Amino acid sequence: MYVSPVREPLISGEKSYTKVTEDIYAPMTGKPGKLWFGGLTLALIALGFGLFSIFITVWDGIGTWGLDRTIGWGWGITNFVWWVGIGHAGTFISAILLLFRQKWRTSINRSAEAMTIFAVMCAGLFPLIHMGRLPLGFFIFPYPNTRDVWVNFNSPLLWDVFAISTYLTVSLLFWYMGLIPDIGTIRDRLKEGIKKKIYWFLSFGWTGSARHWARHESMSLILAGLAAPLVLSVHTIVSFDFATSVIPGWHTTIFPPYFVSGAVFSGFAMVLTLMIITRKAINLEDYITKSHLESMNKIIIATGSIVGIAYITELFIAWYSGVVYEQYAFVNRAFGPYWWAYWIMMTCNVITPQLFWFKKIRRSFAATFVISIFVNIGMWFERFVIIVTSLHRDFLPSSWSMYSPTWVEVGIYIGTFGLFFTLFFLFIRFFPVIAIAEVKSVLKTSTEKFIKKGK
Amino acid sequence: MKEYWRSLEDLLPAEEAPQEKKSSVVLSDTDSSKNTRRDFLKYFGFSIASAAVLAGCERPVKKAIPYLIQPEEVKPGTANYYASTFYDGAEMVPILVKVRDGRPIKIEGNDLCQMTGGSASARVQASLLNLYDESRPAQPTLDGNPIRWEDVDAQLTETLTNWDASKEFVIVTSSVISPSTKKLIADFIAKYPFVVHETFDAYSYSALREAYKQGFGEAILPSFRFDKAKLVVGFNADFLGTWLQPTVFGRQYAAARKLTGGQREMMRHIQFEPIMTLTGSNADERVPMPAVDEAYYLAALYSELAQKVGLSVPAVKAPEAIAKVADELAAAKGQSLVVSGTNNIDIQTLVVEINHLLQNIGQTVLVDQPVNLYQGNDKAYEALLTRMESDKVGAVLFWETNPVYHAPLQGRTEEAIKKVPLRIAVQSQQTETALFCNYQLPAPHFLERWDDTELVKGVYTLMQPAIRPLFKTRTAQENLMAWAGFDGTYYDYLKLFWKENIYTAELAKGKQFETFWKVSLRDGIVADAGKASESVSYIGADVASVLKVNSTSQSGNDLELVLYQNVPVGDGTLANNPWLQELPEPVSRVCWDNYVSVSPAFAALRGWTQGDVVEVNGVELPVLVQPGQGRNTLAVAVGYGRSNAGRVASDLGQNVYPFVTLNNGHRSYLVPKVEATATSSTYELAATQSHHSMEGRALVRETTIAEYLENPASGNEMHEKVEKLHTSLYHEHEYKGHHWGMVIDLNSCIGCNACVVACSAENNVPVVGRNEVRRSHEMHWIRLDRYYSGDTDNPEVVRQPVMCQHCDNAPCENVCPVAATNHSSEGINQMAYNRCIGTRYCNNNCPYKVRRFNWYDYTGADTIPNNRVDVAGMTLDLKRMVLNPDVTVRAKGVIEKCSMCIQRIQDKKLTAKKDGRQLADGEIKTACQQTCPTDAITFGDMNDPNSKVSQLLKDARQYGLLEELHTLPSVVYLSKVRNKDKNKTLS
Amino acid sequence: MVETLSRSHGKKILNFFALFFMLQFFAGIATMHAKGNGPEPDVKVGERLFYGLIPTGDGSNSCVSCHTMYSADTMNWNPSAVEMAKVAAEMDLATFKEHLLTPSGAMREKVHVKYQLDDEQLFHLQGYLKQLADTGIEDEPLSINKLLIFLLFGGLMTFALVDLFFTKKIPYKAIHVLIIIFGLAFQLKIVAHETIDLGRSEGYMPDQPIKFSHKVHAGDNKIDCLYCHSNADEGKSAGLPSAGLCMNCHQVVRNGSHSGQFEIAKVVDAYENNKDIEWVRIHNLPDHVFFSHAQHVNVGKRECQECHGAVEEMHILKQEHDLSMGWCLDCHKETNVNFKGNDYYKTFEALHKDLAEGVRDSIQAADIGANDCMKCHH
Amino acid sequence: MAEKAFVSGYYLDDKDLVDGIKALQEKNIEIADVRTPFPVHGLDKVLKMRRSRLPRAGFIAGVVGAAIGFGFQAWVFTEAWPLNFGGKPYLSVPSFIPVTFELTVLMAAFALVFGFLISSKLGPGADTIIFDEEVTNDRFQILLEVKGGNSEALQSELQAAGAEGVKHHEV
Repeated sequence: MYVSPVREPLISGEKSYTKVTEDIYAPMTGKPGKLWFGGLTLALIALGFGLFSIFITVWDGIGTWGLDRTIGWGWGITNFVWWVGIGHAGTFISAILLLFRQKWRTSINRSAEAMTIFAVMCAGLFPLIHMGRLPLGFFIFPYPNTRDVWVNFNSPLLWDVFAISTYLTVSLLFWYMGLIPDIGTIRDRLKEGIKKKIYWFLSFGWTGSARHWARHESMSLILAGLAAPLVLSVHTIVSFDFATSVIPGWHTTIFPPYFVSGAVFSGFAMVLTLMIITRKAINLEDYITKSHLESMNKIIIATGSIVGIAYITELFIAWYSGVVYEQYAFVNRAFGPYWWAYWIMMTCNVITPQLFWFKKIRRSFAATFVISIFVNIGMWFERFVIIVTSLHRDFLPSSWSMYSPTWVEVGIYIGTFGLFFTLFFLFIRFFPVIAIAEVKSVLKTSTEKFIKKGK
Repeated sequence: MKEYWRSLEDLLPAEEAPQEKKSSVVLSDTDSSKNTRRDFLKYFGFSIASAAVLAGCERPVKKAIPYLIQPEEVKPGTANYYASTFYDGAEMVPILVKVRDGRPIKIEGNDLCQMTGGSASARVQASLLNLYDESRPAQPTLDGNPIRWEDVDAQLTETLTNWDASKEFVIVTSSVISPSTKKLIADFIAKYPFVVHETFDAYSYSALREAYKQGFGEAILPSFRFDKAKLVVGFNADFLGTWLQPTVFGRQYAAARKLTGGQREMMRHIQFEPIMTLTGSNADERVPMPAVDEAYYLAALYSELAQKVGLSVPAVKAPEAIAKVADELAAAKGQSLVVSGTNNIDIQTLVVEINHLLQNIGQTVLVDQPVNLYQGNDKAYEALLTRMESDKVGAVLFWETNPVYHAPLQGRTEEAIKKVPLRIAVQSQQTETALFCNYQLPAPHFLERWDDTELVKGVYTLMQPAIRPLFKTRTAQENLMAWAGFDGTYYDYLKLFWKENIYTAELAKGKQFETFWKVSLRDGIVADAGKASESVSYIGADVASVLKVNSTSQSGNDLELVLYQNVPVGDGTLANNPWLQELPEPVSRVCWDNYVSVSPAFAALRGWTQGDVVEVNGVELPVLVQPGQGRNTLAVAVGYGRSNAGRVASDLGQNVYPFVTLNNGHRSYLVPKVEATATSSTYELAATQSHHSMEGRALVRETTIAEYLENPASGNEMHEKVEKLHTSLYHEHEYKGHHWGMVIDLNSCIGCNACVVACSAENNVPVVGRNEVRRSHEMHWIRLDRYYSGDTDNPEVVRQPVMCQHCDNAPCENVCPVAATNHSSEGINQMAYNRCIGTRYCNNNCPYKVRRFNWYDYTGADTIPNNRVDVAGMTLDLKRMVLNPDVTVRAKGVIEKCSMCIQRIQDKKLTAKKDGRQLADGEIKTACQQTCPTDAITFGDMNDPNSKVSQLLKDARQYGLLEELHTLPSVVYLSKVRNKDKNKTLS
Repeated sequence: MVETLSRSHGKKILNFFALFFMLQFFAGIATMHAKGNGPEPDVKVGERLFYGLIPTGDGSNSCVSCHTMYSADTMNWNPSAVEMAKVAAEMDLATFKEHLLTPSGAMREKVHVKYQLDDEQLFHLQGYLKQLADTGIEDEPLSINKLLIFLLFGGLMTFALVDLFFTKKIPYKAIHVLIIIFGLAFQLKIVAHETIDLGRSEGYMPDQPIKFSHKVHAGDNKIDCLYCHSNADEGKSAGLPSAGLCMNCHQVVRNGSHSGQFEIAKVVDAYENNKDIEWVRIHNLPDHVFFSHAQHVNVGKRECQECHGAVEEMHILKQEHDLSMGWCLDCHKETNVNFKGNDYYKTFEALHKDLAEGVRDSIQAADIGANDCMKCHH
Repeated sequence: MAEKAFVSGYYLDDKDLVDGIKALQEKNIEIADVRTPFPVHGLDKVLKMRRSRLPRAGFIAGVVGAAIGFGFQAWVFTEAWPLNFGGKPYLSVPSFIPVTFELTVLMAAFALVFGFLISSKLGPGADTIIFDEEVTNDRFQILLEVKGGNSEALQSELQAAGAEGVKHHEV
């Protein structure tokens, strides 16, 4: 394949196929370090706290949250949208970048996809536990019943059910299918024993046959073709939760593209946050390099700018519409009681990513790490601003009210971090963090120096 | 129900347990000679007790227990209505009691009553819940120890028989409006001549009566006719909220101001007041007035008016507004009405004289039809205290009165009572006074007993029991009869009294007494036109001296403190009532507490904000900044801080009755000079509305009468504009049969909140308690939004009842994932609670924010144990008896909202179907509509072109709330009109 | 589901043991107590007599053959063992003997005449009956078939899965797949049925305190349903007849065609002594369902049997339909409204026009909103 | 007794592998399988593999999913129980699009993945044979089936075609 000579190598160091295998397999061997155990313990504690908070919510009622008659959704749905957004990076990287034949995705797609799945799992939790009657949650599925009642296909929340579950399923399939060859690799590195049996089982009997590869590639490509619109649809549908409503600040036609770019924006930021730590922690500096960083940061600039334009468009349209409710909603965002949330959002989402125009910054791991965290904070506040500040002062001033979360809501949020990191820690321990086969396939063209073993 | 009876028996001591213990459900009557007509009520028929829940998920076995002998009037599952009367010592309203399967579940006004027209105030309706109050005294006690009724009778009869005639035996009642009770007391006095009857009102109006005594020779309380007035000038009189007969006055007031049905004229209302009352907030023009200057303002007004008719009176320099009002009043002679709510003899004298000058006597002030309410005389009460202090009283019996709480008079009442050797309290609720009594004798709730009333001469109503007494209680009348050794029951006495005194040939119209009695009982009300009028003539008071004393303004820089009754709690008699405590005060929209309200200017001066706790003459109260309040006026509601009223009322607010002093012999609810200092603490008030401006949005649309007469659509121009812009991709759904709709006339609504209680009672709306209201978790299905506009020192007020608007294009319906809310074929926005999973999405998407979510288990309907949030005991078996069996009790985690009283719709439709006829317009009344004193709410079929709703929809004032959203609400508002003119403004 | 099933059954088993031990305990106390006061009956002998294990006379049936221990699914007109024991427990020995050996009433005469019991045996027998009256019968025997089947399938599937991936004993994978699919389907079916049954009770026919036969009353004697359930025409519930209403006939009719005097005597006793008759309710709707008999019987002119089945043929009343919401809705979709016969429906002008123009020939209940949520769920 | 026997030869570079295959093909030696650590581009053409039918399966499943999705929603709202939601028509097509789309994608994805697994005979516990564990590391392996005991000959052919190491396997 032709590679432009001006492109800098994606993978640094002298690499052979075996070296790649060894490098990526290395973190899975030996005893896990203290750091890993410590991290896992912390994550499990957070998860436990989250589970306790969920228990309180279900037992005592949603009254344990800070919501009220005016503000029906608060941290719960904010976190939901935020996690779903984060869950966009993985599939975006693997699907859309695959379609665009971006080779730099190979080093990061595996962990990004895993992150997607974990994030979607965290996200999916919130629509469930925010229900007043969780034990009757199965009502949202259109299953045949003796009541002859189906569901309301007009409801964006029902679309969400389909979108999120489809997204989770397809992402999971996509991710796992990509994992099969690499699990095979791991399996073949293991000595006889129960561990090998398990990996054998998980590898679905992968042999590396050219026929399989051909089908695998064909499947991956079409799956990517399907997943690409799916990624876009998921956050589009999440945005419908708001866009199809009548509440000023929600009732906005630009929500779908604005949400999707916001999602990719936050997803990439989260991937960066994690990858910068991970590459250091498990010595993958050669595989996740500055050029990866730069490519991702470029996407962050792009999506961040889209988000910024969307913010400004919202303001313009609110003014231009001449509708008092719309105008008030946006004035209230910027200068109402929740002005701080709005300006945190503006600073983190619109101003900070613009720093990536400087090459120095976008190629700096430290700077990127900081900015990526800023972006994640900003994107969380974006959802908070959209949900809470739109609701708290809507049409009738008589019903206006204020919202602040209770420890239960905070606890559940912390719990989702616990879940996310528990899964992530397990993932980096038991599965290859980088797609071995895919990296090998681009090794010749993208490596600083390719060495052939044995010759 | 079965469990309920059992638990009650457990409450009672063993020897007092009902003898019907074995038969827990069907209570048989063993003594048939004492049968009364209401006896069937003891048959708790067709009770379905769910018993023995089996292990795991298995279905419980339910028992169905039929009557042994079924009373013919009782049809299982069908409600009966019994006419009765509400009277709590203050307001009197003829009522209908809805009884389902032996349980009273709702109070409605009796529509045969000309004065109330079937309406009832919030307090009247809520009094039902006091019946099921677990804090009610249930057992006679002597010095704190349970005692049997037989022993009480034996002891007291002996005491009375061996009485030392040099001492008085005083019976202190609230105003007795029952002719038969009056006669009984007279009979009792005849038997025991040392007995003295004194009247004590919880809230005093004695200056008003005395003013009429000075002016007309008799201490009467005239009938006021606001509906006959073209101009009403109120001075510190909350006649729509608490003053005298608010339900009656509210109805008259609205009738004189309605612009529907072709009426083109509208009464004008001017209010001078130190605090923002419900009445003041409805006024066309409102002038803040220092409370200490009320006498001066009235003196000035009198002087102006007197000069106009050429009387020579000492001149009083009038404030500008008074001079203008005097001109207006002079122009409306005989068609105006001046009232004052202050218990001050000078003020009331001036008001009587002003009305006389204006020739209103006989027009809007009917002195020949005196009202029997509020007969108490503070001077007589003081005299009683003096006699008690000087050991002239040997015994005192407090008959449903609570002077220790209502008139402590700096501890004088308490000390005087302690000097009386024998102290008896007959009470249906716990009182502070009873704590000082030897005998505490429980009395039945008014829904458990017989009585009658005579409000105005010749207008009689009956009070009849709607349930057998829940506790071992006995009425005060029966106590007297037992102690005097009279035969029979009070029912017999009452009936005989009616036979001898009320049953006349004209009334009988040829009917035998028994028939007449039954008809009277059925109707609940008997009007004897023959007895209607009394003649009194004007003699005139010494106005000149009054004018002299009050000829200058008294207001300076001192802070004055106004003590007032608020609409929900009133004088505090019914304070132990969760429905009333949860009811937001209509002006401040705060519930569950009292507070000190201050003017915005004063708050700014002192740097106080809402919730700062301040100390007012030693009492610590949170601040509420109240626009429209007098600059140096502080105000606190009475009726709070009950120390012995029961579970709900305890720990609510502070008692400010101790500030009440005697002024010229009358209890004065004004403290002319107080000190207020800030403290470091804060206290969060439970307010249901935190934002008070409409933000320039066209929510409540209003105009003035002049503009309205020119263009009926004035102020509502937006409606036509919006209608023109409406287009839709979709065809509207066709409603083939009924299409229910509601019209709310904002010009009629006075914001009395009666609808809120009606709705709560009808629809089992949960009570959530103070802390939940603070968190904006209140559950009321209907609320009265109140907005201020204009000057904060004297704002204009508008209010708007908002409930589910039943939009035909309802935003909430689209978003429910499980189809729990959708549109019925009759245009109702339906909510299937049992399908709801509680995503609250519908609530978010409701532009009107009328949906309510069950945040916790408020009603005990949840399956998870030990997680109730129930501060008011609403999940107790006893209080659950008030639940309407026709409405699902909602579980934790579901959304609920106004259903347009679907159960009432279904009921009336079924009646029509059974009769094989079309449904008549007006046959179905929603609970809010039924109780509305001002008929502001009209419900009906919009598909029927002749229905009242359809007619009102043609009114140019009609508009939908947020109609620009094209939600097509089925609830339609008629814009508000103020009787205000540029040329006529006072300021 | 497995968990719930096993839990509830586990509880039952526990209950069973608890009851068993309590029985032993009380029996022990009773024995000890009786020892102080002269002769005490040998309950075991009494029980044997009752079950006919000790001969009670030539050609005589055992007591239990008529006075059964368990409820039957066809009407057994004789008083059940417990009911009878309660009566016997009240009697002194002489009365008991008289009742047993020289009975009145045709049926009893015919059967009891063959009994030959001496006084001691009677003493023991009554002793047993007294004990039975005190303790009653333990719960019905456990039915764990479904759970067993469920677990069996679970085991089979686990085996198939293990074999499919690890042991690989069965050569054809189709067999694994078939086992798993079939097992899963069957398990799902059990779960679905059990779950649906949580709220449904089709076929429910509990024992009633009085062996009242609708067949005798409504079938044989042709008493109109509305004579007793008169409220069905007027109100929401059909209502149960008061004992007073029963007495309209049973003042005179004291001898039942099947049950003799025993059952009717219970009604008379309740009426005369102010005792409640605690019927077991059969047709139950959840609390959030508001059903009006008047709407269906009076306005809709439905026959009682449409919902309640052929009651006039039932000795033991049984719930014929599942009373599920789907069942309601389906009927509403098919049932014609008496559109021209009732003036109320004049309100539906558009539909009348359709009828007149022949656009449609009938109006079904669902067309005029019978299936609106809030018609039944207020 | 072995049922089948194979000869394998491995390369360390994909180019060498392709060259080797071409060399073998010139000699009309049937290649049983080629196993590589990553997908080697162009191999499908060299091996003249049939174009995968997976896209077709995915497409059909997607169409079925769309039909089921839309059809079911339409049936529920017009036939099963037409309900009035917010004044929308019963058959409110725009509302049905998201669910239809999601079902399309879901069904297609399932078809693709399961199609892939079934056609490749892969799956949990699939009993495939690994001839050389280094294949998943860095070896590119050619497998030739031994038909009629000419193992030695095939081994030498492989060596001739540039294989780094040659081995005989029996199954």
